[in-house]
Amino acid sequence: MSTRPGNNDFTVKIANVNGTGSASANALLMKTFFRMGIPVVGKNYFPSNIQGLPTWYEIRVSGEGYLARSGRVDVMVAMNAETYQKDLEEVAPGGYLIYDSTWPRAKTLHRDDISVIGIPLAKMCNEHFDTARSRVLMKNVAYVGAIAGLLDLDLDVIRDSLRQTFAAKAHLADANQQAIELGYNYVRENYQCPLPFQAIADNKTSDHVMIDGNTATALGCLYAGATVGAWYPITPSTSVMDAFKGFCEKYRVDPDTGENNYAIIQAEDELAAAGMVLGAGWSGARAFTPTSGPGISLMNEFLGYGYFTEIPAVFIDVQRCGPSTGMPTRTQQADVMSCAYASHGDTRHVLLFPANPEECFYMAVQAFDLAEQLQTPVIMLTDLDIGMNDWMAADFKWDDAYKPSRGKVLGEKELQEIEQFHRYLDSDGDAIPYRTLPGVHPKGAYFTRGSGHNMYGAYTEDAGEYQEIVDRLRRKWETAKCYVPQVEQEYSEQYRTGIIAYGSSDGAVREARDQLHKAGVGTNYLRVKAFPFTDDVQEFLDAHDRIYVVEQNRDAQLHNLLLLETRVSQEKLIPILHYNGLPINAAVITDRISQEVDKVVAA
Amino acid sequence: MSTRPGNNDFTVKIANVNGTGSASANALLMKTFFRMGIPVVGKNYFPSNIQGLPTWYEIRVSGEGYLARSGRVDVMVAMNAETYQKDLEEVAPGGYLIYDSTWPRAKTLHRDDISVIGIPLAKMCNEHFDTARSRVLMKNVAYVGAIAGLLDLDLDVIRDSLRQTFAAKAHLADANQQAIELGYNYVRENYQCPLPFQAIADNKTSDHVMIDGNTATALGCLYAGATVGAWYPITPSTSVMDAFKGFCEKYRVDPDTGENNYAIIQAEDELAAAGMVLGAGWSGARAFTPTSGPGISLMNEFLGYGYFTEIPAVFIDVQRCGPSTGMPTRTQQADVMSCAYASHGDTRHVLLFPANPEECFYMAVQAFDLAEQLQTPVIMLTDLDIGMNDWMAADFKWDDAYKPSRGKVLGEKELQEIEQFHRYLDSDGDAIPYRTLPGVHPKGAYFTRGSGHNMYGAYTEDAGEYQEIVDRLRRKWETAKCYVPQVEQEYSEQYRTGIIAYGSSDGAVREARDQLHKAGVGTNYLRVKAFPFTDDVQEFLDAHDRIYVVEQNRDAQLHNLLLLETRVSQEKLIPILHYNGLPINAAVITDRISQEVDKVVAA
Amino acid sequence: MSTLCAGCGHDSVTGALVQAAFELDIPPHRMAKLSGIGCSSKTPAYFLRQSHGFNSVHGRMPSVATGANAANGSLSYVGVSGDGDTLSIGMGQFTHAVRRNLNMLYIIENNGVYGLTKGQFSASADLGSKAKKGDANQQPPIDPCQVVLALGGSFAARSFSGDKQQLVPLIKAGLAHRGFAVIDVISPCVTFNDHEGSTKSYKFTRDHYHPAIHADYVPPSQEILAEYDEGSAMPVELHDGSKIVLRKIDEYYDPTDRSAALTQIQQAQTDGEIITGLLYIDESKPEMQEINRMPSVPLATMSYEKLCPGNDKLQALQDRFR
Amino acid sequence: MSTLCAGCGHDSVTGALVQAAFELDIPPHRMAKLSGIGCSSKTPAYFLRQSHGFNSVHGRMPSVATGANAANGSLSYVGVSGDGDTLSIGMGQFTHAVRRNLNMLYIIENNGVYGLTKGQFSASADLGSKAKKGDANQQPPIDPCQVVLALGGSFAARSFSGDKQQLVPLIKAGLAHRGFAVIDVISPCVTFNDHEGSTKSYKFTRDHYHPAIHADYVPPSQEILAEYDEGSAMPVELHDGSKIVLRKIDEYYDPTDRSAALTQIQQAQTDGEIITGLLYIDESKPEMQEINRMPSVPLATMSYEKLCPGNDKLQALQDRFR
Ligand SMILES: Cc1ncc(C[n+]2csc(CCOP(=O)(O)OP(=O)(O)O)c2C)c(N)n1
Ligand SMILES: Cc1ncc(C[n+]2csc(CCOP(=O)(O)OP(=O)(O)O)c2C)c(N)n1
Ligand code: SF4
Ligand code: SF4
Ligand SMILES: [Mg+2]
Ligand SMILES: [Mg+2]
Repeated sequence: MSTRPGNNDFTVKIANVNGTGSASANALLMKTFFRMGIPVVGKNYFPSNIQGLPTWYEIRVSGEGYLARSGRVDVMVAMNAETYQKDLEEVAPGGYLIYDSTWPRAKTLHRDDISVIGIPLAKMCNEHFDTARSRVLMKNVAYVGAIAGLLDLDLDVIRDSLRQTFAAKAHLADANQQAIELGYNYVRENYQCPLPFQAIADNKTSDHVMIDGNTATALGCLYAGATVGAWYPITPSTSVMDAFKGFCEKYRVDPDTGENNYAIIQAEDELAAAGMVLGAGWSGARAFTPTSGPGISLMNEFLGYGYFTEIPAVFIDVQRCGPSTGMPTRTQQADVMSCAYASHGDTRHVLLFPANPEECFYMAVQAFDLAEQLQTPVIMLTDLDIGMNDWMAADFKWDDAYKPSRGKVLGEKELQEIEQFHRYLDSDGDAIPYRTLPGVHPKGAYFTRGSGHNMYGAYTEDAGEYQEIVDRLRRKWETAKCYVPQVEQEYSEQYRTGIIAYGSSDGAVREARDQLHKAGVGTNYLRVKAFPFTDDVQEFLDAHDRIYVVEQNRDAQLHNLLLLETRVSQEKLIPILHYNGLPINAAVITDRISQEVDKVVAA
Repeated sequence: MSTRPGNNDFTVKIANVNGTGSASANALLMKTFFRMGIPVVGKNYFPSNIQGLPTWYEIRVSGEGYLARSGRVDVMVAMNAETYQKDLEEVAPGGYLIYDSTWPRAKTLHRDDISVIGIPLAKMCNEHFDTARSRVLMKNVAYVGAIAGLLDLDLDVIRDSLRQTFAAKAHLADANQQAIELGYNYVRENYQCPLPFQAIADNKTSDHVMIDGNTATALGCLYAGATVGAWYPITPSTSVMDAFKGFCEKYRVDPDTGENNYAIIQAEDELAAAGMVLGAGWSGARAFTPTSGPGISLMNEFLGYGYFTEIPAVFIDVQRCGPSTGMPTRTQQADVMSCAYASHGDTRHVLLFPANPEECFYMAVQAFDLAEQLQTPVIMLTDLDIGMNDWMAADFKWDDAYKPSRGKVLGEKELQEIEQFHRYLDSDGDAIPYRTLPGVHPKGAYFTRGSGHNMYGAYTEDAGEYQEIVDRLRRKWETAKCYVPQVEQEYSEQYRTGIIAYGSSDGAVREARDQLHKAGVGTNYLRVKAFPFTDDVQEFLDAHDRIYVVEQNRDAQLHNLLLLETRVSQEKLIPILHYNGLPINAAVITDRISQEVDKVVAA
Repeated sequence: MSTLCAGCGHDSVTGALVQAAFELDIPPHRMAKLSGIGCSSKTPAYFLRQSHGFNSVHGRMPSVATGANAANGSLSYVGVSGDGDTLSIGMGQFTHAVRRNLNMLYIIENNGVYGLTKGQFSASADLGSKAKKGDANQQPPIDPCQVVLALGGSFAARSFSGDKQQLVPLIKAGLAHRGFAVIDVISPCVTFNDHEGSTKSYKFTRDHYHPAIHADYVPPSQEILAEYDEGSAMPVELHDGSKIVLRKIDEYYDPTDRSAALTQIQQAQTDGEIITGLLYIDESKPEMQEINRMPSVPLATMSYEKLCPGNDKLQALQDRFR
Repeated sequence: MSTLCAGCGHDSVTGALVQAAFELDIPPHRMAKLSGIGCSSKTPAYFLRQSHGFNSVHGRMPSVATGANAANGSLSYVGVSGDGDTLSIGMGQFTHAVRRNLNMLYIIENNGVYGLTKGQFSASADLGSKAKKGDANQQPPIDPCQVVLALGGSFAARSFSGDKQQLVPLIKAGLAHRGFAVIDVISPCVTFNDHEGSTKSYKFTRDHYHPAIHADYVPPSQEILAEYDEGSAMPVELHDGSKIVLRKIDEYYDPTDRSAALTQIQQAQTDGEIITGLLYIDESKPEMQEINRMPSVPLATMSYEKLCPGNDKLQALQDRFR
């Protein structure tokens, strides 16, 4: 289902070598579309390496506001000789390939069905810039200028951006501006500009920001009042803590004392990071640890401990492509099962599935509320696509009336008044006991242990006492269903085909539904935001004859959770799986569903 | 569904304090029944502590050969004042309670419906033995004598056992014999002997042994030719390595050189133990690590690594009561899900489910064969009940013609002949590639990595190359179905109700089926021995209207695997769950099924 | 109260802890007790019932203590661990707690074996020490005190469960010390490692016991008694104004010189001596809270208003993202 | 071939490894290369293509090497790790490999940062060393050589990726040593830790570089050349008849005295000097295979007949269970 590009509907992909400083040029290009009021998303395909390997940046300009990969490249900027052939192949018929014509192109690499635009980027930059470093960097800026010329970008917007970026260093702004003009003028002079598809200024990006999910998550943690962040660096979650640190340095340093109203601890590994957040949560701080797949595997023992001892803590899994080390710079949604039931024994964990940076922000806050209300670890699962790519998101708003839900914590006064405190008693019938914090009152003292304990918190090896606790934990799971965020639905009674998805698959599903709708195939849609599933999920399943479950893993992991945790019958659920490490695009879904619909019609 | 005791059909339970040396007395008692030709099982309920806490040993004498807990106590030997009340309550109506009448019994502790037998055990032993230690020990032996008197045990058998045990220390044999007689004579003189139910010599134990599952597992590893055992101590798996060490010292020390033809490495933790067996498996040794739940949690990362890099290794999970530290000396079958899908990303592991020590022996061997044939970690799941309790088992036999299936390993000669070796190529279409061992031939060299690799073994971040590998791994999973052990079935077309169970739940199911049959309720039975499920499982599911899945965990974990990995419809599967840490007994199953049958009949 | 074996060294350590806490008059609810898994790690269940206790997972108590301390540095933290819990499975976390100079007292009840799993050698088992069944250990021991010194830690002591005289003041000093105070307490396992041939038995320990430096804890209010003569007494001033007075038993021992202390400890090891006392102290090293400039109000109880920048700031901030 | 940054220290270490392997003439397929995760841990992918390579998970290479060595002790094992891989996540396994005296060469490509995850301080970052953005590290470094010495290890060396003259013979000595040979190679990260203020930069390392003891490897066949004069040259005989000739650059340095070596290393640390060379060697300690009395035929290739006791023995054995 590949369509032709049009105005405000095309994809530009830049092929480069990592470590050559193309990130800021690409960001400038993104920002230009955005500031022209045109919706845009940027996806970065970078290697698990620091310097010298191929890297790509893909910018999808979409007046319709589609967020997934388009699955199409209309303009390829081929800056990397090593991947030239592959990049050439990837251009959609009728598309354009820009290359640095400083050096001759290999004759063998040729296509008749696309247009090739040569620009002597290196040559021009060598002529205009002095240092080796600036020559390399300015080549990148120059291709931005060329694209500006080809797609009719607003040069004023670019100029303003540069001025803003280099506010303190006017000479850099000038140099960049010069590079822009080099590229711009060259194409304007040598090629027919603009191309048949162009950027047309619009007003669809006001009240929006460009942000990646990890930054948004960090902001959520900040606003939730999280104070203890423990972590061990791992791609693609590292920038969560980088961003959190940045925000804390800005907003959490006491102006009077210079003291830090936060603690960020770089742990020695993920086991330690997990232990730290449990220790902090037990003490009463809002604590979180961002990690990725291998970290989740290492945290298994502590996750089970947190479940059984009922300690609030927030775990953030920015999923990457597994199994094992897998492809650390590629995306997947493949940790769902291992998070849901992490750890040996009968364990189950509350999961949250934000679909975009906006939800990362709000759900991070919910994660802390849930963890404390339910007294249990909560795992928020994002992924590399959400976490590290550049998304357009509606402005984040904060309700200043928000108060953290600290759950059932007995304070000094309450403890003074009660006869005796028992940690694991279900006094309210909702299976959530009361807890106390260390240091508050002698009556609050209790002993936390991962071994068998009874409802009074005492050690036990008694079959009945033990079972009472695990049965209550199971009842607490039922309570959790009332607390977790509801699903998002688009439902019309006329359709009997449903789609279920979660997280970063959302964009592709939305686009696919539009495509299918245009092709006369109507579908309903439910997006799951949390585990355990709320009742709406069951209702949606009941209301459809066939439900496609779209996800980015090989083994149909959410599909599996649906089988296990609802009453759906297996035949109704049809997995649509995409798991090669690239973000899913709409075609995967549209093609599959329309094929099957054809089959049904043909039968 | 509690019946009355009868000849060769009763349960004796001994309540004691741990660390007081009752183990050998209890073993003597067990052995006596066994040597009299009467089937018997012994279950030990001991605390997670070394000395001073209550401990129980339960001997079920069952002419019918039932292996589960009877759920009934006919004779209670109440040697522990602290648990006296509880022990008293546990005696079945009409049963007997033996206590040490050296001290008066509390008047308040009284029951009309049982008979109480007082024996001045301490007094008699104090009179007859000199040292403090022997007085404590001989009290235990004396109650064995008393039981011998009450149940008409064969004194010659006891005498022979003692002689054999103390072959080197005649004075100990005599002292023990004397203690036996003290107890024996006291009851013979003071109480009506034998009791209405007695031990009648039989011949049902010939060609059988009394053995625990961990010893059997160790024997299996020995016979499989396992050479590297890495482990970190953890209850209830520790005795696997203890036994393996014992066997190796006996059979694996080179008589000429004194060299050890084995390596046992006590690792620093379970992560290290997992790494060691993968390193050894990669090198070509048969390697294994026994552990329990917390260890499995810690091994998650390496399990995923082994799956993705395709290294053979055997993991043995002697399951205990979870979650977290849980009750380390209580049993459960609650690690099934976490083993099946251990580690982040799309992973799945071959599991084996022995039901008793005999199968531990044979399946341990199969585990090594499977691991090498399939080039993947294999996890054998036993549990505390199988692993540490005393079971009657048919004699183990070894086929001297057995050759280890080493799977597809290219040797020196083969490597010499081939052009080039590629590690992850599916040359045979069964999704199993060839491997080579380090040190054999330069042509065999390849690079093992948990990061993305292609079929040639090279590093990749290419979407297609990566997917090729994980797709093949999924196909290998299909191949695995042809290799894993088949189910055990009892099937008759006339019944529409099936029972599925695995592992240590087998005994209770067999007994329950007999009980149900007597009550006119016919059932079929399938025992799963491995994951992935073989085709018979699907057939069995298809052939029944309702299938009870009996297991010892809260969350219905095998039931869940069936839902996920077969095409069964949910309504047909009815979990019967027992998870309080004690081994399941037949009544749990019989009561539930007959209740539901009544309901169906009533409706 | 304890469910350990009669005579277990760990129970004596419990006793010393109770006495030290009593003498220091710490309100029990201002203290937190943490441990891993093992017989030793059960200790926190046996003292100060009005303190919060945390029996974590095997070998990972330091991380929990680190998180707890980050959340609330105003409490006294006592960790009790075993040689298995600290030096085998826990080695990584232990060394990093040393490196962070986490403000807590960390007691290792060191018996050279895994008690709870029935007597396997631990990583502190000495070369040649015999197991109950006779096998001799053939790997060098990991000595937590040497590890602390090699890593640049701030407080390393060794003692013996059988010497309350020495142990109680050490515990007090450890509690008063600002930073990670490690006390390696030889604490014999009567059930699995108290036999002939074991180097962690009561007898062997008594026979080879060598106190090198005695430490007395002197509360802030109290004057140092004149009875110490200049040459051998060395007061170390603590942050709260209290003092640890070091009294040299070994004339040559200098517990403030890292290399010299290490040399002495290694020499004792070579000689088969168990050198005890406050083997090393450096009060000048900043502890974790200081390093991270943590506030005096614990993060755990800091009001949300201090933590949330509010909507206005959020709106302003987002201009960066346009 | 390498995909590291141009100028990365790790590539020089690769070069030294290639040269050492070439000079020792080890058949490549008789060598196994192992690593964890990190830029450094990619090294094994860049040399000896005809050796089996094993890029394990982060920080856990020692356990894999231990298992491999147990299965087949007849190969030469080279492990390459990073400071993060060894001293943070890998600290537990590293220390236990030292304790087992696992027979392998273990190289730490030490750059004071996590290269692959973009420049966080690692546990070997020195006190006060500055990050690229300017923050100063405030925790003491973990020095692998001190750790080896504190744990009673058998071989500790330090070198610099920029000094092939020193590094190549050290690698040869480490390969020839029977036991766990640790070489801590300062190997600057040009991308994240080569700036002013970093104590692991090329410049800082060159400026503070202090060779104390030079080691030359002399193969079994070869005579020790007379050019070393008695006082400063010290040949250490290895198990295979080869020798390591230690040449003192620092007159007072004794690489066979554990405590003295530790003292010198700590002194250098205090002085801000990077002391290098074969800092400690003890050839007398048994390595893991010896301790466990492992056979000369590798277990991995031992015939099944030698391993299976057969049915008769099984039947006899079972009498115990009746
Ligand atoms: C992850 C994990 N592995 C293993 C165990 C089993 N285990 C419990 S205590 C212990 C060793 C305890 O030794 P130590 O710390 O020396 O304490 P001690 O009992 O000697 O006082 C082990 C291995 C466990 N509880 N958890
Ligand atoms: C379990 C796990 N946690 C985190 C990571 C992410 N990670 C990869 S390399 C690395 C640090 C590497 O540092 P170092 O060992 O010093 O190597 P360098 O890159 O500096 O050479 C980290 C944290 C991982 N791969 N696995
Ligand atoms: S087994 Fe040893 S360590 Fe454990 S309680 Fe008994 S004496 Fe103490
Ligand atoms: S980031 Fe640093 S360590 Fe990694 S390759 Fe580049 S220079 Fe080397
Ligand atoms: Mg111990
Ligand atoms: Mg590094």
